[in-house]
Amino acid sequence: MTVIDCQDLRKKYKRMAALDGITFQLKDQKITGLIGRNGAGKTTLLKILAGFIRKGSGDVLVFSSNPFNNLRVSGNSILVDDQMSFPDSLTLADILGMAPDFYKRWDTELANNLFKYFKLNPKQLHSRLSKGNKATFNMIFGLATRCELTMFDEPTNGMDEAVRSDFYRALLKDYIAHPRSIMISSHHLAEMEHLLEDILLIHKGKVVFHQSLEEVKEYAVALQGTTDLVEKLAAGKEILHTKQLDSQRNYVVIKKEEMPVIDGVTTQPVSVSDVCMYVTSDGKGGIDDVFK
Amino acid sequence: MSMDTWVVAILPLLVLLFLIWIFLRLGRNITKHINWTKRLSKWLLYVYIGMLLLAIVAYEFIPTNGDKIAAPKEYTMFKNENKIFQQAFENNEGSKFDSKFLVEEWTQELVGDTLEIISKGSQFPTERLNIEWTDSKEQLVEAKMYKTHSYMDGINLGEEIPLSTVEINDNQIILTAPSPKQLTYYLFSNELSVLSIVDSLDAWEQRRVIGYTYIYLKVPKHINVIDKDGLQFY
Amino acid sequence: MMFLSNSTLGEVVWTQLKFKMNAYLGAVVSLIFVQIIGLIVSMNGNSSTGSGVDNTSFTIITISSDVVFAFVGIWAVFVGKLFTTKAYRYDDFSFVATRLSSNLANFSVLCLMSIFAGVTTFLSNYILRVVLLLVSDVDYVKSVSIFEDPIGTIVNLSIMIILILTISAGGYLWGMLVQIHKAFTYLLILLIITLLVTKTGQTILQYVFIENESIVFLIVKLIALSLVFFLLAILCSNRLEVRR
Amino acid sequence: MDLNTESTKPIYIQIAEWIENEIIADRFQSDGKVHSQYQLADLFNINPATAAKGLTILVEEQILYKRRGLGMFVALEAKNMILEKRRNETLTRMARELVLEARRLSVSEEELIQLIKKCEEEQK
Repeated sequence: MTVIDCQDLRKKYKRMAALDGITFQLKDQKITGLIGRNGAGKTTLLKILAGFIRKGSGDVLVFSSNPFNNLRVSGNSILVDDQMSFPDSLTLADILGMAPDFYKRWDTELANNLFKYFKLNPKQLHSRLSKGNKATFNMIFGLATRCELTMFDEPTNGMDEAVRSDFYRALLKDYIAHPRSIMISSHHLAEMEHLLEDILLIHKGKVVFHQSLEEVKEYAVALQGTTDLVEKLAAGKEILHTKQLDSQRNYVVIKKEEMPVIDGVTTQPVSVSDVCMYVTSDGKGGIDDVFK
Repeated sequence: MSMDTWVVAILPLLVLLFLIWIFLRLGRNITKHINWTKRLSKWLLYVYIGMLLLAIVAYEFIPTNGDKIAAPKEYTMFKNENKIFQQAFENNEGSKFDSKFLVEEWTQELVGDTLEIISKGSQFPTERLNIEWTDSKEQLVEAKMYKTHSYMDGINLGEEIPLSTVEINDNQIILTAPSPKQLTYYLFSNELSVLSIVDSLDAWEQRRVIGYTYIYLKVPKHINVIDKDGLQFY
Repeated sequence: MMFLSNSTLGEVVWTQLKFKMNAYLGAVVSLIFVQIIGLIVSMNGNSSTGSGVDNTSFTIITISSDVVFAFVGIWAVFVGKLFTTKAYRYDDFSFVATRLSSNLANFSVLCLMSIFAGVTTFLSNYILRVVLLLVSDVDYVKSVSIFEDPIGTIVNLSIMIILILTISAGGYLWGMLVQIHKAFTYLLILLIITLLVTKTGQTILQYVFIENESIVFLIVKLIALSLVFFLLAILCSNRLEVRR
Repeated sequence: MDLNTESTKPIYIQIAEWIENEIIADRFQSDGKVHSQYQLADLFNINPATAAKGLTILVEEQILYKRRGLGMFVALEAKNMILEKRRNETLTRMARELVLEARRLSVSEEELIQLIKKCEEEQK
C-alpha cells in the first residue's frame, strides 16, 4: 500500500521556492529518514503531508487523499515537531487524558509508562516545559497516537544524549510491536541510521535520492592514495568530494563500480551520513578549500 | 429618540470599551503568570454559580417596602378611575365619587357667617377644593377629603406621601402641606435599557399615575367662603 | 496492512468541543471577573428619574444589567478573537482537526459560552440587588423576579444570549481577518465609528436594533447575523495555514 | 550485543555472521528455530528490514530454511556449510594478500608456488 504519493510537489513562500518538484512514493510500514540540510525543505514537506499547509502545485496524496483539510488524514497522521502546542490551561496529564478521544488507537499504557520513565511532572503545563522535556513529551505523544503515518521533525532537538538513545530505542520497539509508517527528519543521521529502512534525501526542495539504507551505503566509495594514481583512477567519474591530505589526495567517487585494484590506492566505504553530506554539498570541495 | 442623541448616548460607552480593553490586556498579562489549573477554575465557577443562585433565593426573602410593581393594565385602570373621579369632582356630582378614595370626613359648626380656607407650607397648593352649596339654614359645614391613585414605577405614592393636615378652627379650615421629604428608591430591571431606549419614554409615562388630594365641602349658601389662596376649583 | 480509523466530522467536532470546554475554562473564569467588575461599576445605578409631588421628591434609581452587559459584550469580542489566535488554532492541530471541524467546534463553544454568559449576566443583577439592599438603607421597589414573569425572563434572557453570541461571532470574524492581515486590527474600530457617524451606518444600526416589530424578529435577525459572521470566518480560515 | 555501525561491513552482513556464529557455537541447533527479524531488530536495535535482509542472505545460502507461518529454521547441514564457506573465504582472502605482497616484492609466480610447496613440506 502506498501511504504517501508526491508528484512534482512544489511550494513557494513569498517568492522563494521551498519545494521545487518533489516526487516520491512511500510504501507503508517503513521507517524512512528524511534527510537534508537546513533549508532543504524537510519541514515544509512534512507540514504539507500533515495537512498543516497548502500544497503549491503538483500532487500530494496521503492515504490517497489531499491532506489539506482532510479529516481522515488528520485522524491517521501526526507530525511531532518543536512547534507543537497545547492549551495553557491543560496539564500534561490532562493532555494525555484528552488524547484517546481524538486518536482511536491511542495507547494509554505506553503513554503512561513512557511518561513515568522520563520522569515528567503530570501537573506541569506544556508551555512551561524545558526544551528537552517538551521534545520528550511531544515524542511520547507522537508514539502513543499510533498513527498509521507518524512523522517526527527533528524530534531529538534539545534532548540530552541519554534521552536520545532512549527515544530511538522506544521508537524501534514500538515500531516492532506495531508496524506503521514512520518518517523522521534529523540532522543527526549517524545516531538514527540503524533504525532506518529507507532514506529520502532532499536538497534545495528536490529529491536527491530515495533508496534503502543499504543502497546508500553502497552508493559511494572513497579512494585514497597518491595524487596522480587516484586522479587517473577517478578520471571520467562523478567526483563528489575531494580532500587534499598532504602530498596525497583523497577522492570520493559516486556509484560504487568495479574498480581495478591498483597498488598505492586503497578503497574505503563511505558512511551513510558522509554520502548524504557530500551529495548535498554545493561545491565539490570541502571546508578545507576555504583555507587554501 | 433621534439618532443623534443615540450617538451621544453611545459615545461614553466607547470610552468605557476602551478602558475595558486596556483592563483585559492587563488582566491577560497578569493571568499569564498565574498557574490557572483546571481545578481552581472549576471551583471559581462553582462558587460563582452558587452565589448567583443564592442571590436569587435571598432576593425573594428580603422584605419589601414598596408595593409590587403594577402591571400596565392596572395603570390604565388607575388612570381611568382618576379621570372619572376628577370629572365627577369638576361637575360637582358628589354622589358619583368613588368611596374608596375617601380619606377623611368631618363636620364643623361654624360660629360666624364666613369660612376662611388657608393653605400653609406649600407655595403651590396641590389640594383641589370644590364646594357644593346647600340650602341648609344651619351653620354646619360638611367636609370630605379624597385622594386618588398615585403610582410611579410601581410605588404606591399615596402611601408614601403624607397627607396634608387639616386643622379646623371656629371659622377657618387650615390645610398644612406635609414637610418636604426626599424619597429614594431602587428599581431593579430585568431588561436591557439599551434595547428599550426607543419606547422607554412612553413606557415611563405609562408607569406613572399622579393623583391629587381633593377636598369637597358642603356649605350652606348663606356662608361666605374666603379662599385667598385660590384653592377652589371652578 | 494499514488500519485507518475513520471518524465522522460530527464525532471530531464533538470531541473537540469537549476538549475545548476543558481547555478554555480560563475564558469562563475571565468572564466571572468581567462581570464582577461590571457589578461594581453599576453599584451607582444606571439611570435615575426624579419627580416631585406635594413637597415630596422622588428619585428612582434603576439598576439594570446594562453595564455588566457592556462589559460582557467586550469580553465576547475578545473571546471570539482569542479563539482565532495562532496559539488556539495550533492547539487544535496537535489533535485531529480540519479547519471546518475546528471552526464548528469553536462556534459551538462560543454558543455555549454565550449561553453561560447570558444567563450569568442576567442573574448577576440579583447579586447586585441583594448586595445593595443589604448594604444601603435605601428603599426599594419589589421588581419583577424571575418567578413572577417567566415569559418575560425567557425573552430577556434569550436576547442577552443571542446578542452576546452575535458579538462574539463578530469578534471571531474580526480575529480571522486579523490573522490574514494585521491591518484588520483597526478595521473594527473604524467600522464602529463609521457606523455611528455616517447616515447609512446609522440606518443600518437602526434597522437591526431599533426597528423591530417584535422581539422574536430581533432574535431572528441577530441569529442570521451571527451565522453570516461565522460563515465568513470559515471562508477566511481556509486561507490560513497552520504552524507555518 | 553490539554491532559495529561504523564498520565497513553492512549491518545485514554482520547480522548474518552473528547467526552463523551462533550456529557454530551450537546455540542454534539444526532444525531449530532462529530469531525472527523482529527479535533480531529488537536485540540489535536495528530496523527489522535490515534484520530480514540478513536472514534472507542465509536462506539464499541454504543455511536457513523458511517454514511458512512458523519462521526461519536452521538447515540440517548448516554448521558444516558455514565452516566450509568460512574456510574457503579465509583461505582465498589470504591467498589474495599473498599474491599482492609477492607482486610488491617482485616475486615471480613460479617462485611463489615453490615457496608454498616448501611450506607444505615443512609442515609434514
